[in-house]
Amino acid sequence: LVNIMEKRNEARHTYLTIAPIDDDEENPAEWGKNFPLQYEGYRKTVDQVRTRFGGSEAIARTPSQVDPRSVVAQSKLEEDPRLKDLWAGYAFSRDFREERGHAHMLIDQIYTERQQAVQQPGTCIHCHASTYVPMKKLGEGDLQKGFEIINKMPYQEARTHVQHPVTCIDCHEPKTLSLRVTRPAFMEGIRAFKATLGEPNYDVNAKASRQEMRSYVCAQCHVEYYFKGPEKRLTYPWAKGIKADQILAYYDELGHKDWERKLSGAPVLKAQHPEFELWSQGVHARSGVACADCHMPYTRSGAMKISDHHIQSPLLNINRACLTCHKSTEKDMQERVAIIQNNHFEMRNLAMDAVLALIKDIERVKESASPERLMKARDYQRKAQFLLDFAEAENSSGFHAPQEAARIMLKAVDYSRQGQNSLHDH
Amino acid sequence: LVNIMEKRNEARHTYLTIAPIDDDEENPAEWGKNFPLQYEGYRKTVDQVRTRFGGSEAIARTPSQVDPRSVVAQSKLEEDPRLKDLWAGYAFSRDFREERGHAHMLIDQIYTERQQAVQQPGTCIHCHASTYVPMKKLGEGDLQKGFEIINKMPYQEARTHVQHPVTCIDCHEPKTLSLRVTRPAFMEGIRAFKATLGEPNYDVNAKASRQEMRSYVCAQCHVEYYFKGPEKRLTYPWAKGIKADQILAYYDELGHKDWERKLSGAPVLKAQHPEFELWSQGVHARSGVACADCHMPYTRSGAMKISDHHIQSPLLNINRACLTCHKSTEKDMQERVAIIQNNHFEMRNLAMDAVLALIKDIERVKESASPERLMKARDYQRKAQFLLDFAEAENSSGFHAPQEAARIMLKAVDYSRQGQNSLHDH
Amino acid sequence: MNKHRLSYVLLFIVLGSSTGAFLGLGIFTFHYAKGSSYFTNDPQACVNCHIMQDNFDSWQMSSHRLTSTCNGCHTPSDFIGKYKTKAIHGIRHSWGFTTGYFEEPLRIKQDSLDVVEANCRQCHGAIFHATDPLASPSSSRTCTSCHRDVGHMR
Ligand code: HEC
Ligand code: HEC
Ligand code: HEC
Ligand code: HEC
Ligand code: HEC
Ligand code: HEC
Ligand code: HEC
Ligand code: HEC
Ligand code: HEC
Ligand code: HEC
Ligand code: HEC
Ligand code: HEC
Ligand code: HEC
Ligand code: HEC
Ligand SMILES: [Ca+2]
Ligand SMILES: [Ca+2]
Repeated sequence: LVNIMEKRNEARHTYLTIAPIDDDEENPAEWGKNFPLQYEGYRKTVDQVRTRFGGSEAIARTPSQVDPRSVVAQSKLEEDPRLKDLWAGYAFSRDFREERGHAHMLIDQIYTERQQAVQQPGTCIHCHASTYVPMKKLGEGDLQKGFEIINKMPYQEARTHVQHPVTCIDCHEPKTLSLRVTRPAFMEGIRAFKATLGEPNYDVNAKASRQEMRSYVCAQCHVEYYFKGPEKRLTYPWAKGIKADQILAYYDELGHKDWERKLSGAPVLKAQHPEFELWSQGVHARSGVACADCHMPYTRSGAMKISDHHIQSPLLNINRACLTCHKSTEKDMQERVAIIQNNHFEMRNLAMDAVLALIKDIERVKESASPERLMKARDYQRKAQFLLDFAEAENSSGFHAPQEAARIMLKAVDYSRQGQNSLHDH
Repeated sequence: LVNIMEKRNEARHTYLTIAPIDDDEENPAEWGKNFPLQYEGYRKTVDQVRTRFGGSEAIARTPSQVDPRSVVAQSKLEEDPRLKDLWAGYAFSRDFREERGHAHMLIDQIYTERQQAVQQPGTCIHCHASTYVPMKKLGEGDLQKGFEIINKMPYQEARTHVQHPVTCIDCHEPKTLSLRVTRPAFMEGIRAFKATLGEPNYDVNAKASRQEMRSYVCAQCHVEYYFKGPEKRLTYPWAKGIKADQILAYYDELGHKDWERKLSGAPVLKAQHPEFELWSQGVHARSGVACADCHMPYTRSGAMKISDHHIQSPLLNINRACLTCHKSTEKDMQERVAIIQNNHFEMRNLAMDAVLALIKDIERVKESASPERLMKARDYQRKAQFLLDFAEAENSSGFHAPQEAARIMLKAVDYSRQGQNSLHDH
Repeated sequence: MNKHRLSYVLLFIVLGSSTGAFLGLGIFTFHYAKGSSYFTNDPQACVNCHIMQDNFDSWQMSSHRLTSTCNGCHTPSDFIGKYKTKAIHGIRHSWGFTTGYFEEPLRIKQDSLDVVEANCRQCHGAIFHATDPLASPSSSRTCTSCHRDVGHMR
């Protein structure tokens, strides 16, 4: 299949540009003069439509001085207040919403209440804006250097250097329009990961195939990350592998914690959007099916076939996103996904209850239990909570790799309940 | 359209039978005179080849008076002694082996040590021999009546009425060779299940499509069952649905138990080979892929194509069993299955440890804990153990429906660890 | 929508007032799309419409590129049926091509699939001889339920 996908893709042509674009052109409207169809799709990412577990709902709000947005996505904390409890003591317990289209990424980051809870570092901007040109400028032509500089800025300063949400130049080389990776953190992360597979010194822009690039450009951002050391360096924790338990082992070895949970006092971790990592464990990835195949399916426009730059939930576009490969009906595909996601949701709920039960138990005996026992229980909490969070934060509700997501949650349940038991005498 | 239909019908010819077969012909050799290729395949089910988790290994043994077999399959109790512990007090803890090909079904049932552990009922024979003709004879032409009679016999008597392992007449109508169901217990079970889907009075032989039949003939035996009431009537517990938790709910409502676990004293259940039930929850079943598609793939013989009657692990025949539908390589399919089965095995091991930990805890506090608390913990054990057993007894090691099997095991872990907690004061 | 197509749609609206517009348009487009070649067995006849390009490409990668042309599968093998089907499909495709009123990805219609299925059987009579007598016409299963890539490699 990979071969066929590649052949299909290669069969396509190079482009006639009306207005030449240079490597400092951030403005998508300029690119749009040459590629009006892609630009038109790109702009549609402002749309908000909800699916059962994905998409997003447009919730009206009254703009205020601190937050001028008149529409936001629904709050996940309100949908499931247990999350607030889980993240007590961390900025996420203040504000956490369903994610929406790319057009909103910059304002959503600027105005999330998480900014008010704590002073965020410039590192944040890496995935919420077009940073290629700003980083190059800050580094005086050296992308890597610009990256180091922006990481260390306070967020409020960093944000003055960027103009746009992710845009053409973040994914495309302007001459040939071919895909390229522009994020140093991903270059480093994928290098560390490939080394675990016996391929050292991996240079993604030189070595990746076109079909791989159709996922890697997304994996620049849709991945788990942490801020390393006092420089708050953006780092992808992949040096032991990209499966959830391998990432956990990495953090454990490093002794890294994101925060200390209020009350239970455990040194815990927060997982964020590991779409790339989970997808990698599924049968689609194995079969060479890329993010862009489902989230940017080919669409016809007159005589041309273009990639749909309206990146969105494939469930809003099943016909093109799925039926090209699956000779089935829309209804059937919808049901297939529903079965997977509903099963996932059932497990996620059981796992969340289990983690919270452990937290409650730790809180209760915090004063009375021996330090060794408490430490052990807190370690169980750390492990369980991270694994649950990994499955929960992943945005496909299990679809990208159903069995793997279930495996992770089963371990979360096991750790939680064992943690509870460890607090008792036997 | 009419034209094509007509052509299709014209193209259908009935078989040229050399020796006409009647509805009392049990002997496969007689059928084989007409269908030598299918007969040849059928006889190959004596072969034993092992895969990582399936097939079977030929283990030599010294024949004895009580058990004249010189070759058996490997013992699963030896491979994983925890199983012995799990089933303490039940015949399965005496002898439980990997299953092998159909040719062995009758002798393996006759000589299993489970026969020595307890007096087994005639009901057992239903799935281990060609029973269609014997039942008809016993019922004087009435299959249903014969079924009731044989259920009530002691096993040793029942076995004198049968001659062969499953054979042609158990799956085929002899005139047209079309498939048919010959097992009353399945007719009743599927009727009860279809009723839950809003289709009452389902008559399988009248209503099932040919493609459905290609699974139903197998589902006559590859299913979970229990012996109902003092008549030991063979029953498939599907009146609330065929998912593991629905079956458990059915047993709970009925108050049925298979045995009382030694020491822990819980009223527990044993799940057996729910291949049909698990397969039903998977994406292959949803896509209309039948048991026979993988386990009896078409095979070329000269200019003709026939169904391979050498029923076996598809991993021993990936080329035909998988690659016609999946344009991939043998190695890739092997790996896909390995990933699924290894994940499954990891979860199964965690779940088994969890159930056994609960059992140990119950045993320890059996004398000291209050009756209410004990009862509650035993109920947790019953639930957890059944769900684990369901996933473990299913013979594809999760392949038939990976996410569903994981969901069941996650619940087993959750019940076990909650059971442990329920034994402590809070 | 490209310029050519737009003008045909405009033409259609004009013709729409008179009866026979459908057929008229069909025939018109048919000509435009080198319709005469439609009656040959040359796969190029199909690729005159760019929309058939994918299927042409995937056919060229399939096991049948040397054994069967498009028509070998997609039109009945008897003379009358062949030209009847071609006429119906010719009009259906022209209509779709001209107006753009069709869903993508293209999906074979049941009647077309029946034609294809009959052709598999026509060529492969011997191979399924043994297994086919059990076939019931109502069976939803087709040859391509299993041979998913015959004709068009995916
Ligand atoms: C085989 C198809 C397929 C592939 C490949 C795929 N996805 Fe998805 N993705 C889906 C489906 C289906 C959903 C669920 C959408 C929903 O619930 O509405 C989803 C959900 C998502 C979401 C949440 C969308 C929302 O509407 O909230 C994100 C983000 C995402 N995927 C990113 C990725 C990334 C990044 C990759 C590659 C690393 C990827 N996907 C690969 C099909 C796919
Ligand atoms: C520069 C970082 C970045 C890159 C590169 C990126 N994304 Fe995103 N993506 C985001 C952010 C941030 C959001 C959330 C925006 C918000 O909620 O305001 C998001 C949201 C999404 C959503 C959710 C849309 C919805 O309606 O819920 C999908 C789907 C998605 N991205 C898929 C992709 C795919 C596929 C690619 C690659 C082709 C990709 N992304 C590349 C950062 C990125
Ligand atoms: C490695 C890339 C990356 C970094 C670094 C990153 N984000 Fe995001 N962010 C994303 C992606 C991808 C999404 C969309 C998927 C999701 O919401 O899970 C997102 C979504 C969001 C959203 C919308 C959904 C929500 O959570 O309410 C906000 C707000 C947000 N990020 C704020 C931040 C802040 C604040 C920081 C820094 C502390 C940050 N992001 C750092 C990639 C990143
Ligand atoms: C988040 C990543 C991302 C962004 C941002 C993005 N593209 Fe793309 N673009 C892709 C991917 C993936 C492809 C498919 C490339 C391939 O198959 O090699 C693509 C393909 C293209 C192509 C080739 C033709 C086609 O449609 O497949 C053009 C032209 C293009 N994009 C223009 C643009 C323009 C103009 C913008 C800004 C308005 C833009 N892109 C923004 C990811 C992106
Ligand atoms: C580019 C091809 C391609 C696209 C696009 C695609 N799939 Fe798949 N899908 C596959 C392949 C290949 C498999 C693996 C099975 C096989 O070999 O047929 C698969 C397997 C599946 C499975 C079973 C595996 C599992 O994880 O349970 C589901 C469900 C599925 N796809 C749903 C979807 C949905 C929904 C979409 C659209 C959002 C989609 N697919 C888009 C190629 C694709
Ligand atoms: C899509 C293919 C497929 C379908 C459909 C399928 N199976 Fe399987 N089956 C497998 C695979 C693969 C295995 C694992 C074999 C192994 O581990 O060696 C397996 C294992 C088994 C085993 C254990 C075999 C052994 O070697 O120990 C049995 C029994 C079985 N299946 C029965 C069934 C029944 C009954 C059905 C229908 C209800 C069915 N299968 C449907 C592919 C399939
Ligand atoms: C509903 C059908 C059915 C009934 C009733 C049934 N079996 Fe089986 N039996 C099977 C199937 C299917 C297998 C192969 C799958 C497996 O081993 O899990 C099997 C395998 C076996 C095996 C070989 C593997 C092993 O467990 O060591 C033995 C021995 C056996 N059965 C004995 C019995 C006995 C004794 C009874 C009655 C108490 C019985 N069977 C009742 C269907 C049945
Ligand atoms: C009459 C009952 C019965 C029917 C009908 C039946 N089986 Fe079995 N099957 C058994 C029993 C019993 C065994 C175990 C035999 C043993 O271990 O001695 C078995 C074993 C198997 C095995 C394991 C072979 C191995 O090498 O490990 C497979 C695979 C299998 N059956 C598939 C099927 C399929 C597919 C069908 C339908 C086409 C089917 N069975 C119909 C009772 C049945
Ligand atoms: C466990 C069930 C089972 C047993 C036992 C069985 N068959 Fe079959 N047989 C099938 C299935 C399933 C098919 C496929 C039928 C279909 O597709 O409709 C089949 C098909 C056939 C066909 C049609 C041609 C073909 O190969 O597809 C013949 C002839 C046949 N079997 C003969 C026999 C003979 C002779 C025996 C005994 C030696 C036998 N069968 C035993 C299940 C069985
Ligand atoms: C249930 C799945 C299935 C269906 C339906 C099916 N086939 Fe097959 N077919 C197979 C398998 C498996 C093989 C491989 C046999 C082998 O390699 O020995 C095969 C082999 C063949 C071959 C020979 C291939 C070779 O390598 O020589 C031809 C020709 C063929 N089938 C045509 C058809 C036609 C025509 C139909 C419809 C009437 C059809 N098949 C329906 C599964 C199927
Ligand atoms: C008659 C056709 C057919 C046969 C035979 C078949 N498959 Fe599939 N398989 C499918 C379909 C259909 C899907 C669902 C995805 C899709 O729509 O492509 C699928 C999905 C899968 C998946 C992904 C779903 C999952 O549960 O993870 C795997 C893995 C797989 N098949 C392996 C196998 C193996 C191994 C065999 C042989 C033992 C096999 N298949 C035989 C048609 C088939
Ligand atoms: C005039 C342009 C044109 C030509 C020439 C053409 N097609 Fe098409 N074809 C189309 C369009 C447009 C559609 C979509 C129509 C629809 O879905 O209703 C289509 C749909 C189809 C379909 C799927 C819908 C169906 O009817 O089942 C098949 C199969 C097909 N074409 C085969 C062929 C073959 C074979 C040839 C050559 C003999 C051919 N086409 C020549 C334009 C064309
Ligand atoms: C060997 C047989 C065969 C040949 C040759 C063949 N096709 Fe097809 N075609 C099929 C089958 C079978 C389908 C239906 C695919 C399915 O059911 O998955 C189909 C479907 C189609 C469709 C509808 C799209 C779809 O996937 O349903 C179009 C359009 C089409 N063919 C055009 C062509 C053209 C153009 C050619 C020649 C270049 C051609 N075909 C040659 C067998 C063939
Ligand atoms: C015009 C005649 C013709 C038609 C129509 C036709 N075939 Fe074939 N097919 C052949 C020939 C000739 C071969 C090559 C035989 C060989 O190499 O032994 C072949 C080879 C095959 C093979 C083996 C190669 C492979 O792809 O695995 C299969 C399977 C097959 N055909 C199935 C089909 C199916 C299914 C259809 C209908 C969708 C079909 N054929 C339509 C003539 C035809
Ligand atoms: Ca969303
Ligand atoms: Ca076996």
